[in-house]
Amino acid sequence: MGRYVIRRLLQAVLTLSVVLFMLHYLMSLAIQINGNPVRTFFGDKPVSDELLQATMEKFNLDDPCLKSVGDPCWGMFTDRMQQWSHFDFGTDFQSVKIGDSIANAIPVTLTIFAITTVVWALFGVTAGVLAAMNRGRFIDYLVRIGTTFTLAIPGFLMLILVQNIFGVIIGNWFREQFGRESFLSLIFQPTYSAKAPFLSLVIPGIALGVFGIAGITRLSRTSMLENLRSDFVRTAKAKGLKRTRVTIVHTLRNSLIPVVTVIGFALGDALGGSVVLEGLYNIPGLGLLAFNGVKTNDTAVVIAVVALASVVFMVTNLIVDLFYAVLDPRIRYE
Amino acid sequence: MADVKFQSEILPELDPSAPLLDVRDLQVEFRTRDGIAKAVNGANFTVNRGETLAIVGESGSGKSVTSQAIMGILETPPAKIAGGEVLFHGVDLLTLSKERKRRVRANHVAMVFQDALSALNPVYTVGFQLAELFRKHRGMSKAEAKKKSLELLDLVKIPAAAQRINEYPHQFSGGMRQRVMIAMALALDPDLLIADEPTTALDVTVQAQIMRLLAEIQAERQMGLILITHDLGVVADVADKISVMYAGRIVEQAPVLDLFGKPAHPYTKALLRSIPRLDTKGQKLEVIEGLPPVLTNIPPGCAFAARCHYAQDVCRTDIPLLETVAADRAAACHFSAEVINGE
Amino acid sequence: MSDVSTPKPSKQRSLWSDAFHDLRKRPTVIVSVVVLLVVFAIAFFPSLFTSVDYKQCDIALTKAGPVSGHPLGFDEFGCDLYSQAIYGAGPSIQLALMVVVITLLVGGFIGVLAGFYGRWVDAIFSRIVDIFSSVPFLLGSILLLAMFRDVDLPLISGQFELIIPAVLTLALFGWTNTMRLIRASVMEARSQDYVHAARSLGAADGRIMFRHILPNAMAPVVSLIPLSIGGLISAEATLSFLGLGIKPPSITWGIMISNGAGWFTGGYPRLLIVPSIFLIVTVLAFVLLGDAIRDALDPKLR
Amino acid sequence: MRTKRVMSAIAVAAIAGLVVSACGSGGDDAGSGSQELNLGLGEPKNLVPPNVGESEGGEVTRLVYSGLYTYNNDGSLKPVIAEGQPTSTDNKVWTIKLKSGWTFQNGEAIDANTFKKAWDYTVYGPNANSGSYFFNKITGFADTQSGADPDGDGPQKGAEPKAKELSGVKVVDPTTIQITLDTPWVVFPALLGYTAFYPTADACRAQIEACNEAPIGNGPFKFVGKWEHKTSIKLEKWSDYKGEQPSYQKLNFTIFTGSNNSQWAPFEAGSLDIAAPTPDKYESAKQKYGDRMIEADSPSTWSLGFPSYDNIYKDPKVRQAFSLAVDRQGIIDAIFTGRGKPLATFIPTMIPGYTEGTCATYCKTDPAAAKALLDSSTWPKGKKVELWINSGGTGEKILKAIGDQLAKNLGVEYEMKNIEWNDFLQKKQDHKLTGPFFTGWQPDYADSENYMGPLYYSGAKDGSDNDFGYYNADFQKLMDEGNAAPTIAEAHAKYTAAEKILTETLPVAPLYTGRTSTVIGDKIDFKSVDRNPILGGIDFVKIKLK
Repeated sequence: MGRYVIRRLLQAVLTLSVVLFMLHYLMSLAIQINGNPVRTFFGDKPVSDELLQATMEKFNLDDPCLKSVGDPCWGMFTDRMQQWSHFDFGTDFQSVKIGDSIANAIPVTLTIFAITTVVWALFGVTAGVLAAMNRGRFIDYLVRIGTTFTLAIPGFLMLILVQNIFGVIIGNWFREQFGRESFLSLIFQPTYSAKAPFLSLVIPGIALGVFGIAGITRLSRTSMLENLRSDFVRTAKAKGLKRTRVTIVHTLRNSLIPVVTVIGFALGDALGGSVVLEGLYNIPGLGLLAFNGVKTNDTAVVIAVVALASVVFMVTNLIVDLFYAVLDPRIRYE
Repeated sequence: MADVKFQSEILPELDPSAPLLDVRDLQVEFRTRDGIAKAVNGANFTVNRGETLAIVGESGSGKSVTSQAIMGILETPPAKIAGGEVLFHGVDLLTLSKERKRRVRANHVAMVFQDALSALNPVYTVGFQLAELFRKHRGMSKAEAKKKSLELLDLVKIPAAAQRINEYPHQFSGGMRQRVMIAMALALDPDLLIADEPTTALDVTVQAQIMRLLAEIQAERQMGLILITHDLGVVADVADKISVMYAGRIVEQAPVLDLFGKPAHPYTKALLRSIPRLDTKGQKLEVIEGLPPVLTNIPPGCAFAARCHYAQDVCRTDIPLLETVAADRAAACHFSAEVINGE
Repeated sequence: MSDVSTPKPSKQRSLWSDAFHDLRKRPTVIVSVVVLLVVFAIAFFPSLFTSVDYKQCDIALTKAGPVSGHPLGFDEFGCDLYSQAIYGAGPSIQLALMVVVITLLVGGFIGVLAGFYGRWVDAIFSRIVDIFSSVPFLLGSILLLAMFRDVDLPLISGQFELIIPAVLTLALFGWTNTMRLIRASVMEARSQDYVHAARSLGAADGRIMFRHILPNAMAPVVSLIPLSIGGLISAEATLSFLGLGIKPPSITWGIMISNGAGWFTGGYPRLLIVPSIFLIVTVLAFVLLGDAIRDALDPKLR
Repeated sequence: MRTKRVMSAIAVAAIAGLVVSACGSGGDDAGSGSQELNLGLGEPKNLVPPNVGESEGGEVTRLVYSGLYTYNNDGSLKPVIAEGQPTSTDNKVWTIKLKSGWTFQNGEAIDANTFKKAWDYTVYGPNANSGSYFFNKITGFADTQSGADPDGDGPQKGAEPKAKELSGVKVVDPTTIQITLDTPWVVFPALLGYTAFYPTADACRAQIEACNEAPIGNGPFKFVGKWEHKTSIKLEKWSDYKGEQPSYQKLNFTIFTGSNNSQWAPFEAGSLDIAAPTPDKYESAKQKYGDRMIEADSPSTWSLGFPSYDNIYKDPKVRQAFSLAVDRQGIIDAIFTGRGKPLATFIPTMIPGYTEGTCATYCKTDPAAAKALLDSSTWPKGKKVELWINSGGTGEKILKAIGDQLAKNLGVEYEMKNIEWNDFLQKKQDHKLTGPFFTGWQPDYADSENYMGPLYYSGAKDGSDNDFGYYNADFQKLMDEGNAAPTIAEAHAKYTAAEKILTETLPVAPLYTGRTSTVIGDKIDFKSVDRNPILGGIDFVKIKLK
């Protein structure tokens, strides 16, 4: 196990360094093609060369390699990595420490993801299990139709509708009925509110959860179905165990194994969804940070955030794999 | 031991004088896309205390479905019990409520499955799966249950049971796993044990050990034992009587020696010919030509007619009934007399 | 013992033909196939469905309701909503098909190589897959397209010029899935008897891989094709919504939704609902078809 | 500030001119009647006056800092720290008297010297302040700038500036400042209300970056804590303020960096009390909040710019044809639900120097005339029109609508070139835009000169130093004469004559002026809301909470 973890971590470090370099290269290429981003600082007023130069120096964008398209800018890369090794992630175009921006954004995004995961685990898995247990009956059809529709409605469209319907229409009704500070009013908000940071994230988090819930539900259902049909469940029944025990102890536990893996991957997809979600709800999380960074060509921000995302993604998957071994004793990582 | 159980509140209406298990005209259907498949089409047999019945037949002949119907663990739907009775000491198990059926399982009737690797839950230790029975049915504490489980593992002759009890099924060899299955089935002292192809997945040497173990335990506890198999050779030594199943029906029923000596049904005869035997070395093994009928579309008349050397026109129109052909034996063939007498 | 007597029918052939027979009978399949045929016809021959030029807009008709010849009325620019929706199908469908073909070819080829040769070939490709999959699909696509949204691609022009960047980006992050699936099934197939047989008959690696193994390893991927086309259409709409996809005056459902979203609660819900219905029905048809194929190929999961 | 920062307003606020800065909202804790006003805001770029260059930064700066003057609703100067209006006998040397007793929030006193030090800092080249631009007509400005690029091949360190101080600014006594211009300019005082002329404390300039995060102001409000980037800015009443004090205690800005319309939804949810509905929500907003909606024309103008440097667009007939082909009212009705005003001048109504109908000939819709003009021009038949814009915002919709009309009325095909703001700026300045582009202008000071001089006046005969490549000798001459005129009235007459030349030659086709519709939440005393058409926003200091 220990050796396996070390091997995986080494692989992750290798992957991460390639990802980092690719990001660096792509961002440099974007600057080489699109022009130096510091130009935007001055609006469309004429800027003296020296002013431009001073600003570029300030943001470490004065390397001449940024002028020749295709240059990998090795120097900049090694400088940045050296800086990173001291846990210094540089500053963004507003001279704000990127480390601080990320530190502020992480709890927000994590909150969303926690809610999303809870939605998947609670609603997704439950719906899948219920459908499997009632295969061919009304609940099963309901769940299957429901998941089909959530698959067919693009995420951003759903988010728009959720924002308008739950945040505005229903939310306003609650606010009229119970006042603006009431629990329901705070939950049904159309945008993130710094006053109620957790409550205003509940609906967006659920909406993001609905984004990937179909996969979880369907997997839970097929996995349950497979196990319900399995020999060991038949054995459990032959042992005269109660239905609830057969379902929960002997079927659900086994069925969760593949679901856990998929939740790991789905969280990665949700990161993409969070770019749309955070933009729409004005949530100061990692997705918005990255997207705004890309829009302004703020290299340092983009590289830091995406690298973080991929670290989180890889670590999540490692944890999922290890958890897999806990859930399924047949798996031994050597 | 049996007397104690007769006062158990699970089945107060038991009739101790009735046979341990009496299956009468059991019919099981499956609803499939292609229509209704008659998996069991009127099965009749009895098992008494201390007796071993072997049910023999090809896969798909309905033996496993019969055993699961007795256990009450058929999935309904798609399965449906279309008729018949399963009398356990005179009580029809089929008419019991779900809850009572559940409590009959393991307490009175237990089952050993074919592939122990898949029949044991891979994610729990062997100890957990054994102890579960004592804890849930007998309300024992963890420690007590573990002690009882260890005793059981010793009983089925698993070496170093104290260590192995904390291992997972995949860490056991095939034979050892099957012993665990048997231990589990015996845990609550059932009156009837059904072993569904208990040795199919095992090596020949291990097969013998497991059969011996089953026979020993059965003798010691005076249980009824139903052995389900497609392999006549396996049961020759342990069974008292044999029922042969074909396409959902019992086609022949006889004490083991009679059946081996003089089969009364052409299908039995063909089965016997396809067993490799030490004394007939060098002789070509026979293969039964053709396929068993599709269960959704069983032809009128004898289901075996299409593959039968003896078949006449009558076989294709009239279903032969299971009729007594000699003392203690019955066969369902229009020409059983000819068959029993050879040619 | 029945095993002794019954010759086993070729598993794959019966799998595919069973699946086909099974599919033909299902109403959802019939409905989705009909819908998809219509959608494809719309995407490739839009002029069959409308004679109105979608680029012919009269601002004076802004958001006007249906009139004769314009059954769905006009959008905010006074363009005919129906012809916009018809012409909006093309780019999405073309993009989705192109991405699927590329991911199948690239992912399939690499997956077969990695699965067949194993060892270092597999190790190298698996690391590459790690790299691509460590940046989530949609996030990666959004970032990459945003970075290079202004870049003119050389050598390509016309309609394709507009969708190629999105195609390449989505394919870049999409092939890993196909590769993983194919790799897994090739690994399974590699050790099977018919492969050994072919090998003992002296077949070359290439022939074994692509003539013997690949057709058998395709099943899990095939059922995913309609689903991923549906997913890609959604993804394209998302990118258009973010302003990263096709640009006006070319039209896609995503752009229509993006333009219409605000008017939903602003008094003209039609501007959002019309393109949404086109989009949802199309994706739904793909999802249903994909489900049906998966069920047919793997009946026990029904 | 002379930034054509309207474009950045599109990029950031994207409500294309309809909302300039009125994006505040009164937060009100239910029932508590708390003295707190919550406003929405885009993320500012900078909060130190010498460097503030866009509307978001300007909005906060004007609350935290006070300058010599601010603007009355008619565009005239309203003294704040200054005592009376600036005076001059020759329009070249201007004298400003100061009130005494004003201090910064850290206790530093404010006198004439404070301003001199602040302005010297602002203009000094190496300090790289975007506000330095506004001082370029003051004597000695050139000496404070770094020399030309030594090797002329792009960004390199220039020579050290000759002077550290602006020689045209003199402290006569602690309450008197004298400013000397290179040449007489009657309009000059109009600049003095702009944030670039606001004072900064010594302590602020000593640590300018820290001061950007937690400004040391001298205005009616002071910072609570720091600028929480992309999250919030919290202000509270500064009770030692010598000027007009707000009647409430706290003002919080929630910063919106997400999608552009995200302020209207929170307003509807009650967490914002002032907001502008997006165009698509305008009609429902008007129905629901009609009596609490303030509608006013904005001083920003929006135009279709032409690349006069491009051979195809060199012919004024092409530009005239394009201008005549556009249905301005149609666009306003469709995209902005009628909120806006077609522009038939280069100067909007509320700006001093406005003259009605200067562009009556070409700033209207006349498809037939347009087609005829195009046919008689040098326009290459079959040429596809490339329309350029920075991506992300309502401007894209406008440009598409324009494209549709060019297609309909002139029979030309068009293609949208939506590119990133950065790229757009660069290409525009490098004269690499190959077709008409969308352009906006928000005034830096309230005078008609500001709508022409900075945009179309050129120092080079080929117009290479303005974005349009526009040069017209008569226009240049009239502008010069206007600048040198002895009175404002005479200056405006000259400017109007110059404007007439623009309306014939059309460096841009004027399109419309925006109209803001701001809804005031019910926790605010509606009568207290005062909207300044020059600053384009609501005076938050005057707002009274119920």
